[in-house]
Amino acid sequence: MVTLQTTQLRTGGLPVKEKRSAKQRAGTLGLILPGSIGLFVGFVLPLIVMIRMSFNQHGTGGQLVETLTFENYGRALSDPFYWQVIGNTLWLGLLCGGLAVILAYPIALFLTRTTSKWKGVLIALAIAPLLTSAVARTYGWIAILGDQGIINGFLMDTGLLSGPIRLNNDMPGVIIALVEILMPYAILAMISGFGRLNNSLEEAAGTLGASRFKVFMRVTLPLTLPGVFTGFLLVFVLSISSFVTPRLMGGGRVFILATEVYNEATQTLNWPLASALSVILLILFGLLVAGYQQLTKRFED
Amino acid sequence: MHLSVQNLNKTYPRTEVPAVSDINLDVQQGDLVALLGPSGCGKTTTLRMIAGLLEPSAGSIRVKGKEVTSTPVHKRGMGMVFQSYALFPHMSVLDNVSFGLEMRGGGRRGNRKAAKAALDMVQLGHLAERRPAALSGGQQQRIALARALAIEPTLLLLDEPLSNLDAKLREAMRHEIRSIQQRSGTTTLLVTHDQDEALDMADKIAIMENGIIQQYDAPQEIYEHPTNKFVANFVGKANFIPSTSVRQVGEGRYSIEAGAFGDLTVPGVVGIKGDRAELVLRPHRVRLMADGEVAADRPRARGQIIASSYTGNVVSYEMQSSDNDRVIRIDQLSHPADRLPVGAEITVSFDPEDAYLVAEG
Amino acid sequence: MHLSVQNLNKTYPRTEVPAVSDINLDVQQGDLVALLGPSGCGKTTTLRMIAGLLEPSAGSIRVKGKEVTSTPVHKRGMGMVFQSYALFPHMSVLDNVSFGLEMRGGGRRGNRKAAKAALDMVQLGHLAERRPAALSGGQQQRIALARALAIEPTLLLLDEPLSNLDAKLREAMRHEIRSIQQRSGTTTLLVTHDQDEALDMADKIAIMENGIIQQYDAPQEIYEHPTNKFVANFVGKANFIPSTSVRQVGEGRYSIEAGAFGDLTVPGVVGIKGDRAELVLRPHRVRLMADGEVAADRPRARGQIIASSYTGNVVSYEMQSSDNDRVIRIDQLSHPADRLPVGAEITVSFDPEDAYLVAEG
Amino acid sequence: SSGGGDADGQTTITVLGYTAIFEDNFTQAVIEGFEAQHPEYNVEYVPSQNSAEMLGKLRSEASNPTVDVAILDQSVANTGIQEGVFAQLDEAAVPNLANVVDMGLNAEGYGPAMTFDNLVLLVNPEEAPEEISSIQDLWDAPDNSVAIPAAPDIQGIALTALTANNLGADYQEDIQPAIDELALLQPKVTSWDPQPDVYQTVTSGSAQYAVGWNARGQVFSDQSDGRLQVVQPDDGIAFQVNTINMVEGTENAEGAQAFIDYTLSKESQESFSSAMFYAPTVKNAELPEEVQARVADPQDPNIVEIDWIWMADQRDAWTDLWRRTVIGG
Amino acid sequence: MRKALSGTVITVIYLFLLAPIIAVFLISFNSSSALKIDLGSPSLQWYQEMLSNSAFIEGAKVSFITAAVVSVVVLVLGVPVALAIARREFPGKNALSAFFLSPLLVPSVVIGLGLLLVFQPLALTGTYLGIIIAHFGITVPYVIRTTLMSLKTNDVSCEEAARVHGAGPFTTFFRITLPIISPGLIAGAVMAFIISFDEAVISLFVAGSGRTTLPVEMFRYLQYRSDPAIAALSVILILISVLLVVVIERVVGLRKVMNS
Ligand SMILES: Nc1ncnc2c1ncn2[C@@H]1O[C@H](COP(=O)(O)OP(=O)(O)OP(=O)(O)O)[C@@H](O)[C@H]1O
Ligand SMILES: Nc1ncnc2c1ncn2[C@@H]1O[C@H](COP(=O)(O)OP(=O)(O)OP(=O)(O)O)[C@@H](O)[C@H]1O
Ligand SMILES: NCCCCNCCCN
Ligand SMILES: [Mg+2]
Ligand SMILES: [Mg+2]
Repeated sequence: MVTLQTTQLRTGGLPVKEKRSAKQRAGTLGLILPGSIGLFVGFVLPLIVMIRMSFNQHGTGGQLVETLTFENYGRALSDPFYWQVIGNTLWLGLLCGGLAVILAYPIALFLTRTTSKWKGVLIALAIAPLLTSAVARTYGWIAILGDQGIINGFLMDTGLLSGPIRLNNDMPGVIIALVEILMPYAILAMISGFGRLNNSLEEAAGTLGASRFKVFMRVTLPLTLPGVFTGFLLVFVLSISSFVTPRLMGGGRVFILATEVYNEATQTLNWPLASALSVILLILFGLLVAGYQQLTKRFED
Repeated sequence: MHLSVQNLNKTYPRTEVPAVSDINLDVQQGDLVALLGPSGCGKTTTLRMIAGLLEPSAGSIRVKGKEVTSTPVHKRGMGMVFQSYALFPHMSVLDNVSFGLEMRGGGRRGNRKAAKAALDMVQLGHLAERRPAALSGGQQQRIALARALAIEPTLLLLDEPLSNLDAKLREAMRHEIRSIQQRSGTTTLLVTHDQDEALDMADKIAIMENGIIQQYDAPQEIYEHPTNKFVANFVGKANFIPSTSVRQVGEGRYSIEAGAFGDLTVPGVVGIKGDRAELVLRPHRVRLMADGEVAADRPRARGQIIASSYTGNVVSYEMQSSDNDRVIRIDQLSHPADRLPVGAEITVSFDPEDAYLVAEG
Repeated sequence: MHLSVQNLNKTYPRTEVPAVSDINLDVQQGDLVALLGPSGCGKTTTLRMIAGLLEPSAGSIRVKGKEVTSTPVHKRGMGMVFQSYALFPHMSVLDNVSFGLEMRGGGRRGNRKAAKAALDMVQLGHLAERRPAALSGGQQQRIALARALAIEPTLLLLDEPLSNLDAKLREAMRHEIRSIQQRSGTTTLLVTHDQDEALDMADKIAIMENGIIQQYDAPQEIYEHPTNKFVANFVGKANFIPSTSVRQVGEGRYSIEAGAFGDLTVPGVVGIKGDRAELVLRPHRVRLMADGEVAADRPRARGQIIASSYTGNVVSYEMQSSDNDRVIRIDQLSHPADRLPVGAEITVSFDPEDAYLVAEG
Repeated sequence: SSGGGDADGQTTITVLGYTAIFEDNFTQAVIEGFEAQHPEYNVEYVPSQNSAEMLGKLRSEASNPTVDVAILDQSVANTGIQEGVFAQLDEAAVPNLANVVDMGLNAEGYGPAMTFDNLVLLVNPEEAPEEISSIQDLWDAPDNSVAIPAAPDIQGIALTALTANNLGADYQEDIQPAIDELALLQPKVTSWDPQPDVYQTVTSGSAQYAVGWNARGQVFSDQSDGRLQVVQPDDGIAFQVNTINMVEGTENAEGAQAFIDYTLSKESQESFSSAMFYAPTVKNAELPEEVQARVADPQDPNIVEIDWIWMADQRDAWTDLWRRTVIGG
Repeated sequence: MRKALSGTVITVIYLFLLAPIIAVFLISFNSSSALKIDLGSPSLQWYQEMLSNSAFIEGAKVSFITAAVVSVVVLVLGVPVALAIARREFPGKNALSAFFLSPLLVPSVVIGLGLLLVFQPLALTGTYLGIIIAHFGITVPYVIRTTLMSLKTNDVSCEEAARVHGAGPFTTFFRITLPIISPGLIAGAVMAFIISFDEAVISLFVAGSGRTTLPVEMFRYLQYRSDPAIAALSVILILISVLLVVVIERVVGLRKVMNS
């Protein structure tokens, strides 16, 4: 009797249920579709066109020849110069990531811990640079690091130096500026990655007899490492795709994928090669990010 | 005296009122003392000063007669269990427990053995390799205890160790902690705002309010002989019967006029001044009198039941007394046969020796 | 029948076991029914299906005889109070309360008047212009109640409405909600995992476990006559005395052999099969016998107190019976004069009519 | 846009050319004159950052051009010609073609040269320790004192050709010696990609020496109160050629050619050269003496001819050599 | 001692972090055009110079219009997506949310080149439409993220309460959901505005010879000149950013917005 009733209800209930979910599905599609089309046009399509372009040919005299060839990849990958460019790009990323993390760590730790009423202001101050145009900040660094800049000016005015030392127009300047420009990202990533750190853990270690140094090595550092990893990854990723700063501060000596892509695309008009280099950058990027995340995941177990 | 705290004071930076004022506390070797009080009364502040996590503004702390006030936290050798347990999430249970031993040096094998022993004491030896995140609240709680006990601390400090557990587990853990504490003989300070917990577990209880210790006594003393209205109200339920014509008739004995209950002689706090006071009467000491029952000398009052609440084992009634607007609460062990309806006329009485006079609130 | 739930089932997508199986529940007009059970037993799931927030996998829900199973949530006309209150943070208290009325159309002035009236009913008329964030937990709770009542709901649904409040406030709110509910005569379904709350507030209680209703009865029935061991254990404290040689001697009456207590005739659940069962004995029904006292016919047992716990008004003892390893828990209203030490030899007894036999767990 | 008629009967000619000071001077010295002479036309100037960008734009509009005339570098223009972006001119419609010097003419009748510019040395006389007069002198400059716009910038390309010439080699035969020579410059160079441009870099003293274009060099020299001095190198003159082209498919060929003709007129060439110090591309232009002294002469025997059309194919290869050997990536 | 040491370290790092901003600020009052601090007689000439530079004014206009339109468009198209992800069950949900966050993981030059290749044949370079489409892709992840976060932190019970008390799905969205998540939306819109306003690389590719944004104008300006007019402009931009930061901090709290 009871089972019979249940079956009836089930079959009787189905149409209602289906009607409801069909309507719901249409509604969901309506929510998703406009945004997806926008993102397709503004993001996916360009990537597709670019990938297609990378198989075209840059003809003699610079014309564009529509074809299907691996020539551009061949050229890019068989040429030691481009290997050098890829190497430079990675080196820039590693160095900037490492330095940014080292400098950001004390700030992030300080901001996580401080109970000062100025905390809000200090956080704002640490990440306000993010909201300032990278072009403007690069200009600031040119002013600081240039031959006529603040540092050289100071050193020469005080007689510590007879001629300027070259800080700008080369890799060191690019690295200094990029570290500063990208550091706020590391600070942010760390602050949000320091979630597992809490005062009572460090206090607990203290009551168990750990000195300040031991507390740091055994508790603070291991617990903040995930934040450090994300901070590093973020800066790494942003610096290997940076363009404005290397371009304005590199003095023509800093060859990285981004500047090469820009040169090929706008100066030499070799779109197929620019596209191939972009695809290489993209793949490099994807592999590194995926590998890195795999690695850190294993570390964090 | 194992722990002796003298005139301890703490005023936090940028605050006006002290969080803790002139705390004095002597704890005997092997005792469990509870600091009980409402939220914000300064319990944690006191405990943290004793642990060395917070610097006192004034006062001194001695352990076994040795002044430790300026000893840094990691050299005090105290064990502490935090409300949030504060287990190291990146270490295994065993590593957590052996952390303190490691900090004291000693061989790795010896440490691990001692840590195992501590884990066995809390009956969680089988979880040694787990990460804390993979444990239930009660298990984490016991690990935290094992970690604190592993270093054989001079003093065990517990800050609301049970407040994150659900009701059933909380009750079970009370006994467990108490028995581990007794077995190891570790002098212990327990911070709590739960009166049942304090009454059930402690050898002595310090009742705190606004940074001050209001009473420091054995649980039964606190409950039966509260020194003031705050203590009486905070610990257990109480009827307060305004009393007039208060007159001292002996050391801690008073003759009073207790409203509907008439003239009585009752015990009370020593040295109540003035002719008004309040009589503390616990609801379970109020007796419902059988119809026609006569109890010579017993104060009595008539009234009507205006509310009753049933929680299985206890029935609580609220009686509106017929001659004035006082409401008396009566707690009875429930029995289906005895349950009285709202509106019923009843007579209640109590033994004056079960009541206790305190100064007006 | 005001609300009638039949064979209600719910299996969540991508799960195997049903969250709720074959729930049947009839609620009388004006009653307050509590759904009581441990965490995860399906209380919220049931409530949300009745509200229309969740689609049942099978079964039907009728209100006043009208099938509402496929009526969308906003057309069911039910009032609901959420555990988190779910007050609209961007609206004033008055706008919160009049929201439901607005949704039903009606003049703005009339709605505001009705909302005011609902607010007055919960005695918070003076807070009409505040934002919810500026209210205390208890006040928010009452606003949520007013909002739900303002629409004069066909059914009031409360999902753990008190669980976010502190102990003292929780107890006060129980009576308040109950009295408002009774004044307005609104048929109400209350979800809770707090047995005291259910026992104190409800006309009837449905005890749930693993998606199934185990017993649906008046509070006193549930407590005094649990249908099985789960109910007896979940509601109130209980001693379970393993009983052998069980033999039915009448409708719901059994003759048993209850270990140390010997042969007894006790009431019990109708239809216990087999010759083993468990006797439920509430700790507060166990009597400590005075030395030399003789109570004819009363089952008795001797033993030694192995633990005692003191919470002011109640003292609990655990007695290890001398002839077997059973532990009996005894609850007594405390009196300093009567307190027995651990180790004391005692004799306990009980009235067999106060015990209740259930099938083995 | 093409063939568009205005309300007052004017036809609009759309001209694509360089931005910034080129635009300013060209408008004043050429467009205004043309409009005065041809009231039936109205010129709209579309500025662009560089030749490559112009070609990109023209490519994209190939089926529906909005531009009638484009002024851009000869080698880039040649790519455009090969892609069919530009149209051949009707000699009859551009009578002034007859006056264009030989090296400025396109053999197949596409757009001719409109300006000549040449590579010069830029010096900051206040900061520079020594005077220089030839490209070769750069090799004697102090360390970190020279700014050179490296290839793919055509200044770098031109410098390569001049270096080859100085070594007595034919740049079309073997460029390696010139590249090796340039590599020796490395320590002297402070920037291979000066930001801001070489003129600012020298004026500000960030570099004491640089190579740059004569036209801009002269203009900025006037603006710099003598902090920038232009030196015509005495060991070779390399021309850069801007051509003026009619866009294929324009609906306004008549107007476009009228405009091109005007830019090749004696008066236009003289006025633009006086304003910006480009060397005129027509034989009949006569410049005031003080201007003449500051522009190169297309007839100068010292000229190292660079075949920019040949170069268009070589630019990538040379750029690679620069990066690998000269700059040392 | 320890405190003093760590205080010094923190201060020095902060100084490094703020160095270019401080330098830019000081240089903007230079008395000469040199690229160094030269405050012989501080002047406002570079502010005048900047205001009379038509490229900057035009660029600012373009940036402002673009950023404003982008932040509105990205809200209108992005919020429904976030809503679907947070509140609906459908297959491929995780993939969709990854898809909408993926532009964050693609280097700007790559996106810029792709857009250039698409836009050039369509004559979209240097047009408002082109720049807006380009900026949509890079701002939408931020809006999705902030909106998702507000939707997740505000549990559904308010919406359910509204439904139970008689509100239909539309009424619930407009009367309850939208007002409650509005701080997140404002934060998302402000983020989108700032990113669009600041974006240099992608704009550089799609600017062509037509309309272009302020950062591109600044970049181009820096290729030919380096006088303190650019510093003056930067100071103005920094002040606007600070103002926005204060606004965000007031409305929702900065950290919530920036955290991922
Ligand atoms: N770091 C601090 N700075 C300023 N005041 C503080 C600080 N910590 C605590 N207080 C204040 O000191 C008083 C005592 O706080 P304490 O934490 O000791 O109370 P508690 O009794 O432990 O309360 P709870 O039961 O809520 O944990 C409170 O008024 C509290 O607000
Ligand atoms: N959305 C869901 N999807 C899958 N399973 C669910 C979902 N919601 C609840 N459940 C499961 O259904 C069962 C009943 O859940 P329900 O929330 O009804 O329990 P409850 O009795 O209200 O518990 P509590 O007292 O903890 O609120 C639980 O096992 C729970 O894990
Ligand atoms: N796809 C590249 C993402 C880079 C994000 N930059 C944000 C800039 C905020 N000022
Ligand atoms: Mg505390
Ligand atoms: Mg629930």
